[in-house]
Amino acid sequence: MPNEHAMKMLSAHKLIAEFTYEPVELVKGYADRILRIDLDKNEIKTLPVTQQMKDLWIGGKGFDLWLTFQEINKNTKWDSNNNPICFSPGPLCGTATFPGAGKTLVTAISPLTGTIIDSNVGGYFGPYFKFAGFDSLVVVGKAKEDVIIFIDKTHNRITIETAPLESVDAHLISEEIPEMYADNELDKRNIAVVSAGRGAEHTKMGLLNFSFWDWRRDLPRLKQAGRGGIGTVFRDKKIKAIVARNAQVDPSWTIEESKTANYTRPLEVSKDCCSHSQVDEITKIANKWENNPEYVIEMMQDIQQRFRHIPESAIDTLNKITKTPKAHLYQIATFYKSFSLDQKGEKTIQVCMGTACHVKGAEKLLDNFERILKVKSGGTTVDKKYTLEAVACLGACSIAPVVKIGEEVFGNVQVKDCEKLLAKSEAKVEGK
Amino acid sequence: MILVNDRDQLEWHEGMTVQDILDEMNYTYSMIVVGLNEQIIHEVDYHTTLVEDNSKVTVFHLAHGG
Amino acid sequence: MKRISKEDIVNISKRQNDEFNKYKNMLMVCTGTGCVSTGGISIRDKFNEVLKNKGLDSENIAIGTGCNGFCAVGPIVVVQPEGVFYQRVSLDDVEEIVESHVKNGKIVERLLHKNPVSGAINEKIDNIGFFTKQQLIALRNKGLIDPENIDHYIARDGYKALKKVLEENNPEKVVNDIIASGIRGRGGGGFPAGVKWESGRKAAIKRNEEIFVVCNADEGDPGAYMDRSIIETDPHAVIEGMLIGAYAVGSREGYIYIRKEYPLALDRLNVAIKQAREYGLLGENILGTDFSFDIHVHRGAGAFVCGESSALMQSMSGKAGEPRAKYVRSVEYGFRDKPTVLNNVETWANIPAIIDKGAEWFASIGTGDVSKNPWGGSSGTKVFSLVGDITNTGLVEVPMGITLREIIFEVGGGIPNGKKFKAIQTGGPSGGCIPESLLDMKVDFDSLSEAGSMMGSGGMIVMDENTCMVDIARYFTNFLVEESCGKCTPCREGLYAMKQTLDRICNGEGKEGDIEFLEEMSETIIDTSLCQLGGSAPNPVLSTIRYFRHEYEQHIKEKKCVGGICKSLIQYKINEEKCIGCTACARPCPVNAITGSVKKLHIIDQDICIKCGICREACKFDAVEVF
Amino acid sequence: MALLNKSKRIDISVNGVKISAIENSNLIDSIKEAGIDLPTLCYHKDLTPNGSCRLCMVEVEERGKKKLVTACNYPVRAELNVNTETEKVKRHRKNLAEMYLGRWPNVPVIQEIAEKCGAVDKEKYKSDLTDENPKACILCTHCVRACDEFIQEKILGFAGRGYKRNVNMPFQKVDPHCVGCSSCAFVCPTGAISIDDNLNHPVNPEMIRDHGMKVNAEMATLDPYQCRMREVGTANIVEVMDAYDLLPVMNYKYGQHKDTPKMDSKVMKAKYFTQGHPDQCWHGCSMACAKAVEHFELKTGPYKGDKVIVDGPEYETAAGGSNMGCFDLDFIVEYNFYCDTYGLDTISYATCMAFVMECYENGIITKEDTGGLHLPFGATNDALEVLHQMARGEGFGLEFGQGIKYLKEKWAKKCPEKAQFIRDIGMEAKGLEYSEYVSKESLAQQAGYTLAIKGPQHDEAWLIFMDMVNNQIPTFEDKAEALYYFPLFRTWFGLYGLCKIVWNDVAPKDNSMKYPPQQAAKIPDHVYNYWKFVEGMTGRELNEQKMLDESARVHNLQKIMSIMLGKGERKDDIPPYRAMGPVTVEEYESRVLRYDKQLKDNGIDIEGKTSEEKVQLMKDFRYEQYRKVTDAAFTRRGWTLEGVPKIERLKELGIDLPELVEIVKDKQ
Repeated sequence: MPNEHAMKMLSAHKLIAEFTYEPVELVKGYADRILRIDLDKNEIKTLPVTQQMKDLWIGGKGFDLWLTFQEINKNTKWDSNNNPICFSPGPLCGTATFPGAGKTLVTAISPLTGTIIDSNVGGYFGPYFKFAGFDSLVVVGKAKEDVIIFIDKTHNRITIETAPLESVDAHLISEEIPEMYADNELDKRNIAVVSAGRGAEHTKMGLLNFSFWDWRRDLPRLKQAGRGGIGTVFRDKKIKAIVARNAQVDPSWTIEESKTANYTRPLEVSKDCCSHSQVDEITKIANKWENNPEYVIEMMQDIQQRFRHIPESAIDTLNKITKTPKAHLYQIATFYKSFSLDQKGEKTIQVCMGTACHVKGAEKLLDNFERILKVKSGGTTVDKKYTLEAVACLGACSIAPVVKIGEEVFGNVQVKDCEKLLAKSEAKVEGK
Repeated sequence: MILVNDRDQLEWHEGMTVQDILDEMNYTYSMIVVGLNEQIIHEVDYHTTLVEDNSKVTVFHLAHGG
Repeated sequence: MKRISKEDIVNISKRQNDEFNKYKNMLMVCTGTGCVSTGGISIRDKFNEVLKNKGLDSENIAIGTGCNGFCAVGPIVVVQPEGVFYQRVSLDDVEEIVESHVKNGKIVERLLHKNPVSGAINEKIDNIGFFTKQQLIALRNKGLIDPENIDHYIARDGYKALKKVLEENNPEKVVNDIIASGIRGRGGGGFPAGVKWESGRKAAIKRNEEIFVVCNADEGDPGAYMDRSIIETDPHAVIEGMLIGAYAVGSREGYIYIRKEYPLALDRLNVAIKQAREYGLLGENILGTDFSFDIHVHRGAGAFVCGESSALMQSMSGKAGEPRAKYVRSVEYGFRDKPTVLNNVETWANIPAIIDKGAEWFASIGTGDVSKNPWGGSSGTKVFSLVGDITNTGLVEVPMGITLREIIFEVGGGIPNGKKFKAIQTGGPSGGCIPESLLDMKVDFDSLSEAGSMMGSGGMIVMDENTCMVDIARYFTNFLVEESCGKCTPCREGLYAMKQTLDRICNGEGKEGDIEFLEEMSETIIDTSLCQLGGSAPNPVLSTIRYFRHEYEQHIKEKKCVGGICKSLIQYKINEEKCIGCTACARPCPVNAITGSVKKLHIIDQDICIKCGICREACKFDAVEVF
Repeated sequence: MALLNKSKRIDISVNGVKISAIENSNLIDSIKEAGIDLPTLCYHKDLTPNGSCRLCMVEVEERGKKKLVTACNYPVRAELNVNTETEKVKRHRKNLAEMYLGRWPNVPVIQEIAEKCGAVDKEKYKSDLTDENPKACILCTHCVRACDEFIQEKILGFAGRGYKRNVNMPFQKVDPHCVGCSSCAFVCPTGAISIDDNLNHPVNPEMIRDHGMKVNAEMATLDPYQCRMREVGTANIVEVMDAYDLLPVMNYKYGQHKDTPKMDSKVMKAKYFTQGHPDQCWHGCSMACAKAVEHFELKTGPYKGDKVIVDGPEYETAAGGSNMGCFDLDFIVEYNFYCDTYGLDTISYATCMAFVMECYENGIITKEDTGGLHLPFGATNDALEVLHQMARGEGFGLEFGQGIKYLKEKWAKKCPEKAQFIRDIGMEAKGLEYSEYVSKESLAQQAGYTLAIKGPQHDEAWLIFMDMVNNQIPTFEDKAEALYYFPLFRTWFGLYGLCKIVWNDVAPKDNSMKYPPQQAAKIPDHVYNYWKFVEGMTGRELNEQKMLDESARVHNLQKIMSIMLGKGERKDDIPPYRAMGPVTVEEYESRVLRYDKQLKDNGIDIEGKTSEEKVQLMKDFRYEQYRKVTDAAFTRRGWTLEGVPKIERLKELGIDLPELVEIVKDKQ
């Protein structure tokens, strides 16, 4: 799926180290496992989490400091090989039912202060890394050349790969990597990137950007672990990016089936749904209305006209272009009578059921058409040629009862005329 | 004389309201708790609650920084 | 076409009228939706073709006009300036009309209108019963101009009122004039338009916010099509009305929300807007002043509820048409939460005439006294769509205060096929059925409401004796159950229960207490519904109960449907005297329920018969009767 | 709706009871206040009233006219006479309840309402739509409104019209963008929605959700009246800091500036930040304060002309702008973007640039030192050029990137006569540039900054309002207590993966009325929520003492490691004077009344003294104050006066591990 620019970058990668791990279920917010990566020896291994560690240091900054304490000595400087960068999401991190529970605590010995700097940061890397089955990540040593560390929960695999071609600047690499690794557009939101930037290479003020994919804007967003120069240490270790990929488990959401749910559900998904040509045409229709969200109903009328129904790709495409929520578009598609989720026949036979037509016996006309076409009002003939509809008032009440076939209006229609009208419109179809 | 937060002093004048005190002290922050002689005043009543002379006013700002 | 100035309006009017006067005969061919469906456009083209072939096209011309209103006798051709009215003109009559009338000045008798009651032949349009009682304000240009030619409109004093307003340069005065005219909303609510403009104007100034002007052309009422006809006949009247309204309230942006089911009206509206923009009557610096205003069109997508103002504004914002509580009025927080003045097509079409001829003139027409209080009466005229069991079906514009009897029997030409009048339904799904006993009631906002009905948009459905009032109540309830937006409980659940009850009664399963249950339910639905759709939905049921309670009791107790409509309660039988055995009824019967040999009495097998009515329609001798 | 303190009160009577209602408030609030329990179904106290079930209809007499209105969304705008128990109102309630009973006979919440309204007959409104399911969806719209107002995702919606109306996600499939925040399940009165909880496998998911939802509800209802986090994020305090003379202007010289209105949050909302867009930086956050500027065209640098999305500006970045004397938001957004993508800390960059600019304006450095760049305060373009040089690693940018501590020493050697001035105005401590608050009038905040172990970053303590404005901590002991409590409280969030902003940038509606001011400042309800969050996740019960101890263990560990690295000494905890008081005469005179008074109040004779002499007197006085507060703070923390954790404190905390004791034992 990646475009060729991303494909070129990916193929330039050389695998330096690989480590497959046993997936582990988190228990009460802990995985009881630390991931340690040594870039000097290109060695990836896990460390245990003792109960004492959890009791005394809880997680987050506590784990970072304690893990750092095991790695350094009094002479360790910010650019020493054994200056570890530690990432700890924390036991409550990743919860979606409590606001603001997605933070990760990052530490390292700072090039500015020469002592430990700790920085709290949002973005999706922390939770995704944690749900891969780790409480903390410790990175020591320095790579020979620019590398990417890829923690991939979907394959339970961690790799260190050389990454010569990727950009260093955060807003570019945070887009290149999802483009490179995602299976499809939707999958991009499952990939989070930690990156620094060219400024972090030459100064002591470097920071780390934690990305997340903003699916509404089709762009990566960046949250910063800003203070104290951790980005400088990151680039000094020649790390271009650390990537976490999550097997985003769709939340198992269910609602009790309503008795009227079957009225608002397509009976069968049309075959050419979501094809590229369909999406292009829908995009053109949206552009015709200047992508203005106030005209989504007019857009959907053109879509209904063209495809004779509102396909799923119409809802997705209009949502992407006009920013109107899909739920609102779906309500429109099932609220207004001129839209249908199932494909209508080539021609629509509308029997007017306005008051004047009703008084002039429109109901008998409708029954008659139902008998001829062998389809209930609102239904479409098997050969998809006709859809029979009862509509409220076509505004030609003086020539009631009125029947409209396609675009043509017929007045003072009697039951015996039904066959004739059908035959006439049939002839017109062949005639063209 | 009105004492604000046990420190600043303001001239009292006839018809002085809690809102006048806030304006004079330039306390524009939205997250504040206002006490008038140990009684908490609801936000809607700032500009209708009259303050007698020699009252003690506490204006607590609930901010703890970004 | 270049942008025009105030003076150009006078020049264009003069130039176009000179051109009109150049013609000896102008054949005005009706091309409203009704007449288009019966070939109006091809008739117009054939006239011009024949005139050309006969070399008469320099002094005569055929022009396609909007709807004349008398659709029952379409296609209509009116030869101006004499006003000779030809009806039911077919393509074959074109040669004859040109040859005899245009060329030789001899009127073609057979195509003239015959008064259904008196049998008199009327040559001129003005003395046909259908037209004599009418007074045209909203439809002032019907049959006289080509709706797709702005110059025609200008020739008929078009944009003169706008010019006057811009020259007087006093928006407040315009608002006061509209208040003084006493014009009340033609959409059905009957809210004084001037008062609405005033509160919108004030809200916009007070909050220093932009204000929108909206034309409600959703016309969801079944049986009503005057808005369509006004737009198809005279779109510029609506545009000029909105321009004047916008100037009065200080708006720069206007919207027209038009129904999906009106494609011809939409095309003509777009043509009119395009022409108005080319003339600079829409857009920046109109007629050289600093007043700028433009109109955008939104197309409805099939939802009756979108006729309700707050639902309409939701729909115009690209959302589902769900009304919101009216505790905050849309003149203060309407479209995009900004002040919004919304009026109906017919209201806007009246505005230029009010400004042109003055508020006093308008207030003098109709009933009551609006000088002191705009609610004090119903001034001006109202366009009604007279349809159903009536001879002269069509659009009639009559002054307020005319009686129902005059409309039905003098203008409408009475009930066809010798049937007896039973009831007339006004106000669409929010209205009610009015019995024969109240036919002498004056038609205006307040009297109709007192009678338990409503002015509504102006639909008037006449029903003869072959109508079942319970079925009519069920028809409207079914319609409303389909069209309710479903947001609030009384309307969603209440109407559904009402439909079920009426279905039971019509299927012969009515039981004691059903009527009381309907009344109890109706009170709750009216009092507690969120919007006026629900708030007026029970009116058809309540008014039929009020005036035709006996029919309900018949359906429940005797399982009888005197109107001959409710299928489970009626039987089709063939009358021995009248049946001559021609087998015309047997052949089309879909279930072969009719047996009998040629020339012998035919019998309908009651077990098989599905009461579809095809046999009754096929029989030329009225032998098939309903009991 | 207008801000609360702008609207007035209106007297209304509810069933004869006098109630003083707030103008434009919903009538139901006053009816509840009168102690009347109206039957409601679609009303939810934390959601915008929907007025769809109609059960709350009451009779209202206003301006002489009687009418029936729904209490939940009727705005009180004039004197009202309300009657909730008229015959007609009771009759409608019964009918409406029967309609519900007919459609959903077995749903408990409907049976309750029916009982309350005297509705008994289940058959009356029975139809083919009747749903026997006790957990049926009763179309009360809570879930749809919660998905919109609690979490702004707008995933759930209605489908169908009229009786076909039902609630679902589009095409009745689980929308992949549902973040699983379970707000919909929380507000559903019938249990129609079920969602299983997240991947952390907590001990008690409901406990976590129920307390999280309280904050979501507060954000949905109170944010517009409080910090407007959803509109402008942390930038909401730009104009507040300016109003309280705390906004860093021109290298912390001043606390406010006449141009601040050009860059405050109102402008950001009007012209920069996209509004109405859910900007959370992790799933389920109702605060969603990570605002963004979209389609921003860059005017300088390698990406000039690109239309990019910029994360921020947040408060710190905006205040960095004023600190550099640059009040142009286009510049602030651009330097925000380039700092992010270059991987540079906007705070270090801005505070360092402010220092460079002041040195440049005082002639300490000239164009020779800056590689030809002209860098007085407000030099937006040249400041951006330095940023691009930092990325390219060349020119003055390279040197600038080493930070204030490096530049301070270098330029002090270059102009020894101004060395003290340079050290006074260089806003760094322990090598880290100060974050963007003016601490010079708050002794507690001065200590808060420089006693922070990692360096002057305010996330350990933000005591300015408590100290300078509220005057809550006048004595040294008060300050010491605050310098003990807040560093532990605020860093506690960093142990668990929580964001501190959600703790106190929104507060419960009754917070200020329920607790005495001292307590209300800590927002106790929110702290309790977090204890329940920890208990819901781990099963461990928490209280304030346990919370502080957890934080104190890590705090002391960090201090010990700092000592090990030769950094944690007291001499490193001394602020540059610009952080403590007026360095220049110009600054002194800008607040001369306050300074003269403080000296006189503390018995220092300033009669006939020149401004220079008064500056020096103030300097000595404030450093003495600082020494005293440091002593008190270290003692309260259980540290030696050199700031070394005492061994018995480590024992107390249970972290007297040999490898830790080893580092501190001979520094006691």
